[in-house]
Amino acid sequence: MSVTLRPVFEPTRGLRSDRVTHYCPGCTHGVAHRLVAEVLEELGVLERTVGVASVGCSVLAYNYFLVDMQEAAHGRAPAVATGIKRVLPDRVVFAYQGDGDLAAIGMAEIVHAAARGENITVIFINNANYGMTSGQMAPTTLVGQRTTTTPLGRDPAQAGYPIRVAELLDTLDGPAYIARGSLHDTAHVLQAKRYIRKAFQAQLEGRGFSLVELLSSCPTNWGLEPVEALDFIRERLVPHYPLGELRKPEGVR
Amino acid sequence: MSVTLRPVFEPTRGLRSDRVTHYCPGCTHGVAHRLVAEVLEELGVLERTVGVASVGCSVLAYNYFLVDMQEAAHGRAPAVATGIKRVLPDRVVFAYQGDGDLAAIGMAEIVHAAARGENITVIFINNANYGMTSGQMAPTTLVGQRTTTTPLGRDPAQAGYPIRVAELLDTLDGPAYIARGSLHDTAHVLQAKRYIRKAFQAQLEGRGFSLVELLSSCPTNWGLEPVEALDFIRERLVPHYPLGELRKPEGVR
Amino acid sequence: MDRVLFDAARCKGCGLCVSACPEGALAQREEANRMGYHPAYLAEPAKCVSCGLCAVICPDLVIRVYRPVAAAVPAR
Amino acid sequence: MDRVLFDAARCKGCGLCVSACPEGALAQREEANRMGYHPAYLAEPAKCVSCGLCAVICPDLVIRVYRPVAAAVPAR
Amino acid sequence: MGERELMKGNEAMAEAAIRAGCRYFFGYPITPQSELLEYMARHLAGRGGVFLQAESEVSAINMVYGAAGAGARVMTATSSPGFSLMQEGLSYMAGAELPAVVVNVVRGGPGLGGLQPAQSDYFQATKGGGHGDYRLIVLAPSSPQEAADLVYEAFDVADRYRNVVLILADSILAQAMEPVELPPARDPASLPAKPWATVGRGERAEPNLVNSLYLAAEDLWALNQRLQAKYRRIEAEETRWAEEWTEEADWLVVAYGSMARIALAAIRQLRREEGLRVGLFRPISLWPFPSRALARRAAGTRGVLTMEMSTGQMVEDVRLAVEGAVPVRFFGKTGGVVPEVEEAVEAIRRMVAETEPRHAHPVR
Amino acid sequence: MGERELMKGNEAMAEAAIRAGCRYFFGYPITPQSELLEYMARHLAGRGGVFLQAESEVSAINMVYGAAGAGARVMTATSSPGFSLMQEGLSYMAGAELPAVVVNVVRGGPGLGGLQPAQSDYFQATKGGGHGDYRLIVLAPSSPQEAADLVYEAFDVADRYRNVVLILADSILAQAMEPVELPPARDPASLPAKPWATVGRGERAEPNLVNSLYLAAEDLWALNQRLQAKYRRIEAEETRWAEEWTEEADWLVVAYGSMARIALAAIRQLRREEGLRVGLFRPISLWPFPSRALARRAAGTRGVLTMEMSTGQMVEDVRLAVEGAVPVRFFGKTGGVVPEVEEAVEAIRRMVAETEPRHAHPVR
Amino acid sequence: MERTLIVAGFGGQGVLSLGMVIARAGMSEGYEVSWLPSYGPEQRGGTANCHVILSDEPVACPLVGHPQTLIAFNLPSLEKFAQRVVPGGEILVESGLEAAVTREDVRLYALPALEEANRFGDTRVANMVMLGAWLELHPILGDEAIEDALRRVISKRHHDLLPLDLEAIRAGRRLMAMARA
Amino acid sequence: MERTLIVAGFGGQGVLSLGMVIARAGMSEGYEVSWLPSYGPEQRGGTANCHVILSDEPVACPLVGHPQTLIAFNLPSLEKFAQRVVPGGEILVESGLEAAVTREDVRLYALPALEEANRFGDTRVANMVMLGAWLELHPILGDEAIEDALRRVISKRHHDLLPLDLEAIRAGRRLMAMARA
Ligand SMILES: Cc1ncc(C[n+]2csc(CCOP(=O)(O)OP(=O)(O)O)c2C)c(N)n1
Ligand SMILES: Cc1ncc(C[n+]2csc(CCOP(=O)(O)OP(=O)(O)O)c2C)c(N)n1
Ligand code: SF4
Ligand code: SF4
Ligand code: SF4
Ligand code: SF4
Ligand code: SF4
Ligand code: SF4
Ligand SMILES: [Mg+2]
Ligand SMILES: [Mg+2]
Repeated sequence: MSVTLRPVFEPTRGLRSDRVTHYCPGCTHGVAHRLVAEVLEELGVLERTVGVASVGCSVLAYNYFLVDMQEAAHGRAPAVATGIKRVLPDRVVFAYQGDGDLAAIGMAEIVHAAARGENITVIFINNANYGMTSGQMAPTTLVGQRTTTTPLGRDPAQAGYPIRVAELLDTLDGPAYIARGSLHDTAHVLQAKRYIRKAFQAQLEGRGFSLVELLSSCPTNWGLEPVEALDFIRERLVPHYPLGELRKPEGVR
Repeated sequence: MSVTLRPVFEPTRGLRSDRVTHYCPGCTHGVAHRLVAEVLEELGVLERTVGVASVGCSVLAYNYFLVDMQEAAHGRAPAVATGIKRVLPDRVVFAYQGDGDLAAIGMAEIVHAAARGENITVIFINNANYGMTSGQMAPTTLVGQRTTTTPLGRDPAQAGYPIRVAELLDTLDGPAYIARGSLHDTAHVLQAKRYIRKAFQAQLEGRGFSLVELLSSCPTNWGLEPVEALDFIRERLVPHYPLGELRKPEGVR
Repeated sequence: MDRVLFDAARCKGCGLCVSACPEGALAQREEANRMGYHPAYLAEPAKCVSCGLCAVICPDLVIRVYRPVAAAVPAR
Repeated sequence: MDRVLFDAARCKGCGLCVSACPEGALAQREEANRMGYHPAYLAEPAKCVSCGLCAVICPDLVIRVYRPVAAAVPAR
Repeated sequence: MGERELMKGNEAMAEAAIRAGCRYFFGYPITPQSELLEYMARHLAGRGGVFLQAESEVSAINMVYGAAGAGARVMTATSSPGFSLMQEGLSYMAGAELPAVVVNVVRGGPGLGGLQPAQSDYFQATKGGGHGDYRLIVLAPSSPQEAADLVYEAFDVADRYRNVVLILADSILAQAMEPVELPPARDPASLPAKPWATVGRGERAEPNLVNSLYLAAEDLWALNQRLQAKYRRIEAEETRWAEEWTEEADWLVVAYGSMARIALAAIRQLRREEGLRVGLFRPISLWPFPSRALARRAAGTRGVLTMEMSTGQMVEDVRLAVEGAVPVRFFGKTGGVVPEVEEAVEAIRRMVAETEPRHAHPVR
Repeated sequence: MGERELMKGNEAMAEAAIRAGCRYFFGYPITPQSELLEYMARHLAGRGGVFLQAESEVSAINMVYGAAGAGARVMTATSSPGFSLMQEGLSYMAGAELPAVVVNVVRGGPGLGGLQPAQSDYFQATKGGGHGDYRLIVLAPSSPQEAADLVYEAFDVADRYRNVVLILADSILAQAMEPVELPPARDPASLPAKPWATVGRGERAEPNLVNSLYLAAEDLWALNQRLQAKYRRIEAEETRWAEEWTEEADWLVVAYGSMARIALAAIRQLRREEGLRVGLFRPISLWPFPSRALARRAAGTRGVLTMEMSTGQMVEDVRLAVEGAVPVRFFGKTGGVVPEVEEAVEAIRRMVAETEPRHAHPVR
Repeated sequence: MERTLIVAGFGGQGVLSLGMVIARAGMSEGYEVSWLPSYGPEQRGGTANCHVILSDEPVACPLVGHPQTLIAFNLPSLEKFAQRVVPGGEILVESGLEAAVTREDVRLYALPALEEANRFGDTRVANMVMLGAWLELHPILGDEAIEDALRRVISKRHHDLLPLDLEAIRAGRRLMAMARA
Repeated sequence: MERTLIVAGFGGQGVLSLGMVIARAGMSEGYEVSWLPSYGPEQRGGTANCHVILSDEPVACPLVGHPQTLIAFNLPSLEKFAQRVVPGGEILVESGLEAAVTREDVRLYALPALEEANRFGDTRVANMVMLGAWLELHPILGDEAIEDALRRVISKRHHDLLPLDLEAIRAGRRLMAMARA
């Protein structure tokens, strides 16, 4: 009996294999990209997807995803995605946003896209700081966390409290699917992928707005080794940002 | 035994008695103004209060309140109030905003002022439409409600769902006090006043952000007589926007 | 003197006070004021119980309400 | 052929796969690749059980995983 | 078609847009533009389009960005403060070379200002209120009829150059009703193809990209060179203006939009009553500004008077065109005060007096 | 004080602001301005001030509005896209006549553009990127030292006129380190009183009001007339420029900011190596633009070359100043490509060749 | 031929539609026309007015600086616009307001439009009474044109009021005829 | 006197601080100085470089178009800047990269800075080795100025590395002395 090798894991066709991302070593932005691309590939919609990149470390996402894309202004990806989806209701439209982009400057746009039940999917990368601009405080920065604009640690009396975006959006009637996952270990990566798949499925079924928040690492600005950065997610972020599905369309398990 | 008259109700010194407001007959913006002024007077802080008027029917509020005021750009009253409060932490600072102002264009500003626990008080007039610009849809417009931009009634599939602002802000850690009152009858007016008082008290005690949402009438754009408009609040708005105190500082009854 | 005083020039004739008065003591005048509105007034003074609710609902600072009290020895 | 293949030129040497491998089969090379990183590799092929977890955590599409199967009659 | 309808400029612009094939409108209410938005709210859905009230002007322009990038004919409209909020988005659209039509019904400023007509956003419109070296094509109608015509054409112009066309209106023409003859409805199938649009990759090997980010300076410089080449082309092909009695004019009045109509009334009166040979030069494209045509016309005159409902903005472009060849004077009011015909007459008389050769006042 | 410190322009501006009595900073991160913001984050709290990271540039400028209205010396800083988002707020500040200092460290545009230095926001800065007839006072330093000096003075200028002062910088000077001698710290008690500020009515009978709304057109026109009168005063009192070798220059180069330093290097080389009498005219206040001084200088020359890191914006003000008296040429690059000294040399040589009387090329 | 009017009053008094009927009817009679509304500084409960031009020539500018006719429904409007009427022009006002007109170089017509409208049981048609009065002075628009214009100006759900409007117009004509007599 | 340098390499290789030490030391030696950082198009994991000028005269412009010295730590940097060095200038590179330099009109020094740094047990001081090499070529900055500059450039929590840095600088000097010998 001869033995052959059956593929267990191969790179997705949804990302360009000819380009290496600009992300720092161990940054889980790369994992999130892969999960989205895998889901789009598995759903068979790569050819009819339009993505929206936002301003943050993922600003160059359009260089990696093998789908048509638009680059949005800082914080405005949900508005841009809305414009696209209204013109092309039968295409799959997603926005990929960081926590500065979505939860600071873009708060109005995400709340209203969600309230409208806009039939788009938002992938929300919560890495508790502004990665791209070298580590300033984000709306999701934890109390006490040091950043370049909270050099002594975030003091809520001065700089306020972190925002739980998934919970905030869950007060609205528009969303069909809201979940928070994490990328800090393989089990959670696989769970995150299931969330992402359900989000896109909700869109394909025309159920309305879907969002997956992903706790993600920023080893560079956290000043941690990549593996330590995953520990930081598990030990510090997860307790403050509970994981799970907050909103599911009826009839979805 | 002679009889004298003891005052039961006299106009507050917090409003100018020499000016008649520009509000339409029966518009409860006028009631809200009075309540705020009465509370400020009763708390003895008229002389050390700075108010922020916003863009909406209450844009001329600075003509009526007998306190120092700033006129903010549409939606930005919480940011303006933040600027004032940070400079003058011992003054009482309040913003007076409509639902278009606060919940549409100003969504990011109100969420972040609340998340920061900014020690200001926001009076939020929810009249389910844009009064000033003649009755367009607001983020709080009910499903099915006709406005000049939803001529066939608000269709959620197209124009989304109304936003419950108090509930949305209640997901944040920053606020000290959040309540929703209504101005549709005398009992509720008196209740609303108690809410407003507690909100300002929270500020005076340095507890952080406080907001009182007030369901308010817009007879002109609703196309109703003033008394009918109060019925509309009771019958249509109150069921969608539950009244009560959502957040209280610890130790407050 | 009436228990309720109206600053008729300020009144916009919205009728909220009229409908809020639990005793049905109020009404609006036939004649318009300078602004063109029909001001409210205490049509049946005898009914008024000085509850103040008309003033509570009035959006335009039109109304003052007083309660008759026995002029006792001034409180110290 | 190894169960796990690395596209070493893409590897950024972050070590996530190394720490994620439940079998401790992976390590990083001494020598840097063109980008200056120390790429991961299958240091102990015998330990690998083709679970695929290294690929699941890799942010950079470096890893392919295969499972040896008996070459039975081709499925129809 | 062919029939004249009594319409507000705001409504005429909305209807013209729909007939030009615009099926997407994203906007936010603001006086004195709201009738345009409300017209769209009433009519678009029934004609196979989408009206969406955005949560702000910032969102509106970014929805326009998305829709334009997806290949649609799309429009937004606002008034001055809202237009200021759109500046970042407009700069992005310039960088990504997206076509769309934007209407600014200018009102008095600065700040919250007032609701009355003004022309004080000229600089913002023509010099680029946003960041970077870019231009909007700026068209200034002076009547509801012309507003309809220009909006209708604007969609073609926008598509031709992949550039935003801005209609700079004021509330006189936006809110005045005049008879308007509307252009015929375009067959959506006849609209130009947009192979660059992001509509899903489909069979294409390479994804399409709508973008203005160029991290390498040389690439951004290359984009800018391409844009500048396009702008030169637009200058050559899209410069518009109108003239009245300029043939043998001794003096020239330069005015646009509703101000031009007031100027025209004043000139008419002066020609009739005093026999003064004054002509009207009316720029229709404010960018590209008709500099050459104006320079040519101005050359034979004794003086040029620029009239604006502003404190003097277009006058800079007039001076740049005339470049000292003849005296350039300015008359204007702003903040919503509309000059009366008599004031315009007076201003022209003043210029005439000061530039008559026999009055040897040293000019400027 | 007196001691020279090696500092980045961004840091020098931040420290100078604190020493000028600025205790409030509201800002949002953006490259290449973030070091300024981060300096404030590190230092303000410890010196009795407040640093607040706003949720956006829109919020930041409106926080500045509130703080300025409350009587504080207050500052924000941003870069091009963020500056576009501030336009509405700046127009409001103009209307309400609020003093503050705003820094724009310009980067390449349009749109998201790039992170490298540029000067392509000149129009936006000087002609009013927002709506309405208003002006910012615009100061353009060309070194970290000058940046510190101008920021320091800007707070006084802003208070003097109740007007926003914009520091238009670029990332060369913002990120370059050079020795900087910092001005002395102002005693907060020595700062001018602001009786108009909204600080609570206190004993006053009339409330104070910070506002730009004037619903009656005549009132808004009155505001505008008051503003224009102020702007004329500023033109008379606050026009700044520097000159180098202009005394007997045959040609003039006009450049500002970092571009002026490149121009200077080029001129130095040409004077040294080829003996060409070229002078540098460097506007420091971009608004008010030093038109008269430039016209006077240009008058005796054979030609003027404007150099910018843009496709040509300030050149319009140069042409307006020179008004055809001598030829005005332009050389520039944009999008983050910084012209090399050699290219500047070449551009000057070209102008010289074309404007030498013996080369009888018809100019323009 | 040119006719220029300013019609002014409180917000709810139908001044805008009065002007619009004239403009629409003028258009169907072949004139060049324009109609320009303007709202007082206060949006709410403020005054409203409109400028109307009918002309043989293209309208130079829809703004009417100095109207031939001023129709004023309330005192503030009269105070604001009376001085603007061209010498030899005319002012139509609600009876009782005429005392406020100090000019001698214009014709002044004070008409009890409200009273007349009240007689129809609907004060809202006072504007139509005034329209009738103006039409009596300026017989340049046919009845058919007016009726057609009314039909377009008045919102569909009020079309039952049309006969009432026409009667009010006739009443206005009569009032004016009497006033001139 | 004028010295102009471009120092270039990967983000983490300390190229910015190398340049800054020269600038700071230059300042304390009384020169006019400037230091200008620039980041490659990719923020993350990209290349970095800085421009340094020391001069007797005020610095005209902090940009160095054509440096007298290029210190290059990696291939991309070398490829980008080698052609820019003035004729007669010099290029300092990590050993192994020298093959990529095709110019004949400059002096080329290939130095095993990494290897040397490794010998100190810390590859991060390779930049200091290069600094030493440059100082050997340009003996215009005193030891005290350098040490003082180091103290200011290096963040406080790494001050324990100072002796190591100084030793690396000395090693660099030696390498250069040998290279020139
Ligand atoms: C209007 C505007 N403001 C600021 C910036 C600068 N900027 C770029 S990315 C960014 C923050 C990104 O942080 P986040 O969204 O959390 O993404 P991350 O990099 O952390 O993935 C900022 C502020 C910008 N490009 N545009
Ligand atoms: C930037 C900007 N956009 C739009 C407007 C126009 N505008 C004025 S008030 C208003 C809506 C007000 O509605 P709301 O806040 O609900 O107040 P209300 O009048 O209902 O009390 C709008 C859109 C403006 N002034 N500025
Ligand atoms: S800076 Fe942080 S978020 Fe950005 S690529 Fe690096 S690790 Fe990832
Ligand atoms: S329009 Fe509506 S909200 Fe505004 S004053 Fe009138 S009734 Fe009140
Ligand atoms: S005080 Fe009470 S009883 Fe008297 S009129 Fe007012 S509401 Fe009626
Ligand atoms: S509630 Fe006030 S305004 Fe309304 S009718 Fe009564 S007194 Fe007049
Ligand atoms: S497939 Fe599983 S066992 Fe094999 S190397 Fe990867 S993680 Fe380890
Ligand atoms: S996780 Fe991927 S990039 Fe990181 S070391 Fe392993 S193979 Fe290399
Ligand atoms: Mg982030
Ligand atoms: Mg409202």
